[in-house]
Amino acid sequence: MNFQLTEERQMLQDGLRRYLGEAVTPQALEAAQTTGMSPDIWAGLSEMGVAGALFTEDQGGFGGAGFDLMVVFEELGRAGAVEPMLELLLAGRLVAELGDETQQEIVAQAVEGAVQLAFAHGEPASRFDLERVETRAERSGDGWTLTGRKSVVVNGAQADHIVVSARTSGDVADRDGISLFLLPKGTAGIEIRDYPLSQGGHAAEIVLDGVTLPAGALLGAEGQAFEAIETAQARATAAICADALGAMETARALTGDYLKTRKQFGQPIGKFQALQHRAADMLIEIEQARSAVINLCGHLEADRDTREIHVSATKHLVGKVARLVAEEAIQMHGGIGMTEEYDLGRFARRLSMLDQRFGDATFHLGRFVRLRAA
Amino acid sequence: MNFQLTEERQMLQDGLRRYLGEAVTPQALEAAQTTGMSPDIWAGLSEMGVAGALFTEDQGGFGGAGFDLMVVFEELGRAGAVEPMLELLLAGRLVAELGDETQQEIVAQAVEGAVQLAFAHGEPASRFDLERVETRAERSGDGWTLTGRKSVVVNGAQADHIVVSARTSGDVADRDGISLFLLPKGTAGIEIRDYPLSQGGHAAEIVLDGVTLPAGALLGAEGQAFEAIETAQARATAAICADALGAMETARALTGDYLKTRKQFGQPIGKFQALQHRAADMLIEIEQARSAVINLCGHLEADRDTREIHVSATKHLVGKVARLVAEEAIQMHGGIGMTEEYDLGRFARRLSMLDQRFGDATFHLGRFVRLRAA
Amino acid sequence: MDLSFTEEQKAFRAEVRRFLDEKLPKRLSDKGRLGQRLTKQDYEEWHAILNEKGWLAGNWPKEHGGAGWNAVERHIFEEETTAAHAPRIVPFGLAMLGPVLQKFGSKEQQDYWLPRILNGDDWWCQGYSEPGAGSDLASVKTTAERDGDHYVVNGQKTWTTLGQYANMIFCLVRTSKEGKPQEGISFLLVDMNDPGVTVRPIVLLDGEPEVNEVFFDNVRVPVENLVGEENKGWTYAKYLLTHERTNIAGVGFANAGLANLKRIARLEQSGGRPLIEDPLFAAKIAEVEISLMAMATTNLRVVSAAAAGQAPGAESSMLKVKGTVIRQEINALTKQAVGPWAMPFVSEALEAGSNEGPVGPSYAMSATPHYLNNRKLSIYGGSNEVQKTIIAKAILEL
Amino acid sequence: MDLSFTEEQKAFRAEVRRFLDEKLPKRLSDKGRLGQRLTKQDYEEWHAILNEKGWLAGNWPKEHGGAGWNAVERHIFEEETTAAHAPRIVPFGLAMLGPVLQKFGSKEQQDYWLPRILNGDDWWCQGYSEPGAGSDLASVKTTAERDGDHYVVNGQKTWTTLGQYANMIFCLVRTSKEGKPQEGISFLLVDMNDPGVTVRPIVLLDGEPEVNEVFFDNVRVPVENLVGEENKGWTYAKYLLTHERTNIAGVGFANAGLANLKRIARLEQSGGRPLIEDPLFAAKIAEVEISLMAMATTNLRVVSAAAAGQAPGAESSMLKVKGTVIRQEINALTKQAVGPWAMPFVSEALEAGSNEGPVGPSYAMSATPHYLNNRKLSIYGGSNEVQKTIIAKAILEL
Repeated sequence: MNFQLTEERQMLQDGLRRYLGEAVTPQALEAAQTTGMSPDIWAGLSEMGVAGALFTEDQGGFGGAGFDLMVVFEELGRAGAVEPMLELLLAGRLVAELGDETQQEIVAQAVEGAVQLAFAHGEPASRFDLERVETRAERSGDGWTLTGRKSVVVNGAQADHIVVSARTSGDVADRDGISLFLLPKGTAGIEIRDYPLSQGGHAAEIVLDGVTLPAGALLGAEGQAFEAIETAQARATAAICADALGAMETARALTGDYLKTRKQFGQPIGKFQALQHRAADMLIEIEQARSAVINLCGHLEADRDTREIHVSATKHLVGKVARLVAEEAIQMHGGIGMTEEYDLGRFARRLSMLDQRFGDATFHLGRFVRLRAA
Repeated sequence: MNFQLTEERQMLQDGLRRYLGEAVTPQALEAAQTTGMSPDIWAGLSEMGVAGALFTEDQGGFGGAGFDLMVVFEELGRAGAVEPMLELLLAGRLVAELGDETQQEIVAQAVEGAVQLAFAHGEPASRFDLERVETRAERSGDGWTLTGRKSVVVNGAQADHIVVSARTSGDVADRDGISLFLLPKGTAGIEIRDYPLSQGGHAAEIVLDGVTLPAGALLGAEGQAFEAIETAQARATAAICADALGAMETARALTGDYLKTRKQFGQPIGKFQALQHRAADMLIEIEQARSAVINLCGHLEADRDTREIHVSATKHLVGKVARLVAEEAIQMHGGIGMTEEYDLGRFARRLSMLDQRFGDATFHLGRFVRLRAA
Repeated sequence: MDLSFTEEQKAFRAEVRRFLDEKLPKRLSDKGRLGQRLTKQDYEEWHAILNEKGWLAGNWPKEHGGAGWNAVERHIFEEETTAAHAPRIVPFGLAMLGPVLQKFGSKEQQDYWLPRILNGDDWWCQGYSEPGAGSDLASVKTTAERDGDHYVVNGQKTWTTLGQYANMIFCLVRTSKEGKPQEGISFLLVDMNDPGVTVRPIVLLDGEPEVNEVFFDNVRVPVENLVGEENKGWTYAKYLLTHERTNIAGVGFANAGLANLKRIARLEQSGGRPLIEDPLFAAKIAEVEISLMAMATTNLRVVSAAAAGQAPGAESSMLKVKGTVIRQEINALTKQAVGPWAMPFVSEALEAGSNEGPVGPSYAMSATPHYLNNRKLSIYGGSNEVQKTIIAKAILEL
Repeated sequence: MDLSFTEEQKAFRAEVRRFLDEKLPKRLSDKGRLGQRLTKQDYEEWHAILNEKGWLAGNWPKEHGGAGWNAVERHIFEEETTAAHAPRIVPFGLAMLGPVLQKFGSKEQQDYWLPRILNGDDWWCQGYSEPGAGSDLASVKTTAERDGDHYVVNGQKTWTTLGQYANMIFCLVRTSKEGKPQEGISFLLVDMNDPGVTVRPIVLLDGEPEVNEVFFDNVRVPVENLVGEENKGWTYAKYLLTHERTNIAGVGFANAGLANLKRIARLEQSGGRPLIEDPLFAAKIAEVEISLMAMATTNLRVVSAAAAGQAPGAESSMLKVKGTVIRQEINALTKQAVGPWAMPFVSEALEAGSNEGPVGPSYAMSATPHYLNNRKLSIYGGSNEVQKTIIAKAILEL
């Protein structure tokens, strides 16, 4: 048992923290608002080889384990960076695991940070149901025709390649019959509406109106993609929870500073015992969240049931704590905590959107119960 | 709209508060431990005519409405009296509503406080399911034979008459087919185990081993008792919630006094802001509980669905608040709050047992959802 | 004890409902229902409709052109207008300044300003808070120095809601530095078109410039704009704060929010069923509904005591805390109910008639902005922390 | 990062489990499982069994007859013994006094007292708290005045757990009134059979006389029973409190309690189905289980740092708070799970072999007493309020 970071990961953490601490400026964030990311920061992250930490050595990276993800995403969250690294992880690993030799070329580019990716899986009616896929892919000649709609596809308009899920057989909510396809940017028949997100970054509504794809666009075995999708989402859940953990650390640091400096009724408000105890509660819960993220990251390679129990336990707990931290940080700041000008705002918004991706705290509590009963 | 007590109720409240404030002494409580109640206090309450407030004028009383119950039981709870007034309400009203002329004689005695009653409905496997009755009553000759077991029958060993539910037809969980019987004390074939309760008072396990009853023991129509039982429980829920409200008021008064007098680290602990805010939260929640009790008492005569929605809403809310108040009162007292010698203990225990009768907060939350969806 | 309304009250409710049916423009109620932005003109239009009926100033006495309603009637009016998604009545002139002028203003001030409020000639805003003061309102730093028949005002106010629409601001200013902080405060009416007044918007978490900073740089204010006596402004400010407290529980908003939440939870699907059938989500809705049922009765208890002439004391602090917590929980559950649709932030879609439609169902677009914006509920009007301290001291005597 | 135990640690766990299989008397584990009372003899029997194996004093170094385990090994031992429902090791001599004597006691004191602790010759209790002092331990009022080669002790201690079984008590006494309150405190060992010592039981909410008041009336204590230097007792007391903190999270107790809760929820029926299938009750169990999963890892993080030689700081305050809250929630849910069976209070039924059986299923009888008794968890050992203040000051530097 060992809770120390390896030397490599420690270096990655230190480097990332240093770099992002300087790079994520108001200007960079402003630039990212219209395009979904800052090209400078993306280039900077690429230069550091951060993408490599998301992939295993077999895949051409130097990491890929749960604790690699934890290090990277905690720092992105801590700095409040909006660059689409999570999408690279989600889509990139799917390609790495399922792709043929040609498709694998994208992985090599991804490891270099040279391409941007997106994973178009959610649909208008799917909410958090991973198996609910109404988009259909039908064989047409040698290739495929895709018809359907994908919703809130983060980085969808910016991605060089999009991994799209579509049903090749089965009923709308069957686990069997879901297939993945790899679409390059600009494929004909795709209609994209790009828009900003509350937490920063961009997403897109994607309409697939009879999109014709060659046979080589199929990613992995036909109709057998569910397991890979679930695994990808488990990894992404670990990543987004680590991201939230980093954002919470920043929110609590800002709050701690504020409590020490802001005076009211003649003394720093941090001297008021009620706020002291609430700040202590916040800290205790953040440590709980850290342990939950460790639990999930440490079980990403475990058998499916164990892994998924930790997915739901962690997403539930971190979701609850993220809400507590965002709301308490704002409340302890008072009015200033609600303004766009003060730095807390973007972290609070980021934390408040954690529940909206990959299932909220209530959803995962119910799922945990079902997994335990199974 | 009017939230003032009528003059009569105000007088009843004042009188009860004055009387119980003096009568519920450590000696009276000590005496009640072995017998389940203090005969002196029971006599005192009878003298005041308190039982009359539980019955309508038609029934020979002078009250019987929700707000009459609220006044009586809030004061019993405030003083922490253990006398079985709730059982008189439960069983007495059933007899008053369903009984024939002979049976009604008991009501007259009850209004005078001259008899003690009990309602034997719960069974080892019924938990909070009102319709789950496994005890069976079979016709034998002109009369009936009862066989089964009744559990945690409050005041069962002390009662002069017990209203017993038994199934005369239907399956174990059917609403139809439940009948009520009136058993006088000492009926042959009843085996009673008497024991004390955590909240004070006594209850009994009752084994009915082929108890033979005359035809006249049937109370109301055969097989049609469920509606009356549900109504009786709605009234009892209002009463026990009012009782809890009174106990909370005492717990908070004791806590308020303690916070003002107890010094630590050189000042009264009530000067510590964290405790101030928690005491304020306690107060806010007690006001919520008071409003919930008012809501239920004001809707006891409404149509069944409206009434039952308020039953579940109120029992849920008061159950949650009772736990909060009991635990916070103990915590703010520290060690002394946990001792038998200090007065808080019996109120905390009383509050902690609220959830165990007529359904706990979780049960009623689920029931509220089902009632709303219906 | 009697939980039902009297026949008169029921008739009044029916009259309000009929009026809303007839007179509330659908264009305005649609905006309310969808959570779209209301313009200055929208508010003015609704004020004018109410004023025509004599219902704009429910809490003003009839001699000043108000409706002269008691607390229960005001409560009924608020319930019905909120349920109908009518625009709220902008409170600064009507609920705040009006009562102060009626109680402490000169005859001339009353005759001049009160009709202008009713007629919409002025849009007032509130100059109470200052940077760094938070809930400590008595620490006023903005100064007003007497110079002939003018005061010269210098300083800064903040959190001025809808200050961008206002032409007039009522301010707490410091006219003396002697004695306790409360003693040297005066209550002054300032024309925002006067030279030296600058308004700077503050963008909040939801991206909206709802509040403002207001700067005063040697602004010359005629002495007749002083309300009451010099250095007695704290008394008037406290009186105003008490009046602001009517409807502090926000029961109407909470009821409307809960109805909206349930509607969304019936429309959203999870695991192939309506979200409202998910036992855990349904339980969360039920918990807040049960809380609200109790709080609504607490509110009626206070309202009913107020209608009988009792001044609400620390009870209104309890209502403030519980009321805001309930509304915030409803906001949080609504955000939760719309699932991933809470993420898109398309500001233009909140504008009625915009070319840019919402992403996803229209009921989803305001969930996140409302959740974020209403974090203010527990902060402003005396933070919930301040309210708890009041409760502890006033009721528990700690 | 690596969440798995090493091969050595796994082997150690297996050895502990084997030992428990073989040596833990079923009579004792049955009592633990059913929540029945343990007698003084029960504890002594189990201590003797452990002592024979050399495992009684896991935290003592080997030279003093301890097992010399590091924090991880102690953690494993605690997990396994709790899961097996073994009696707890009574901490006063072993976990508290022992380390103090080893660090600050004289050679003579170590040679005399330490073997007696291991052999069960003495039953120690703790004389720290005094009436009215609460968490303010430094406000010691019990005095010890030097009189020749004796101290004369006068005063009162309270909350003395299992003092009714003890023949020895270690006390904080005031030997000087000069300087800060912390400066005049000494650490004294008192024979409870000496004239002038009186023990009075305090009955707690659950009806059990678990704690006591101990009165000292001119008790003459030989000076060789002073530990360390006169007036330096505060240092030793603080050292002791740190040592008391091992296993402060109570993960083992929580795990055993959770398993018991689930077992009960499978057996109890509600609406014709096992209670555990009620979605809302199942969710409550799941919430506390998820909390516990995280807290167990926080605990391992601290344990693992301690095994690597880092002294736990305010982290143990976090574990104290979260650990006690989790255990109390499990107690509350267990009381809830048994439904109406939580009401009967048949004290005799908690006595193994009593003629008076429990009312209802045997798993139900200890639910209420445990719930009530464990309200102490958030009060003693430094109340959770004190812990939060420590966290705020030590970590947040407020």
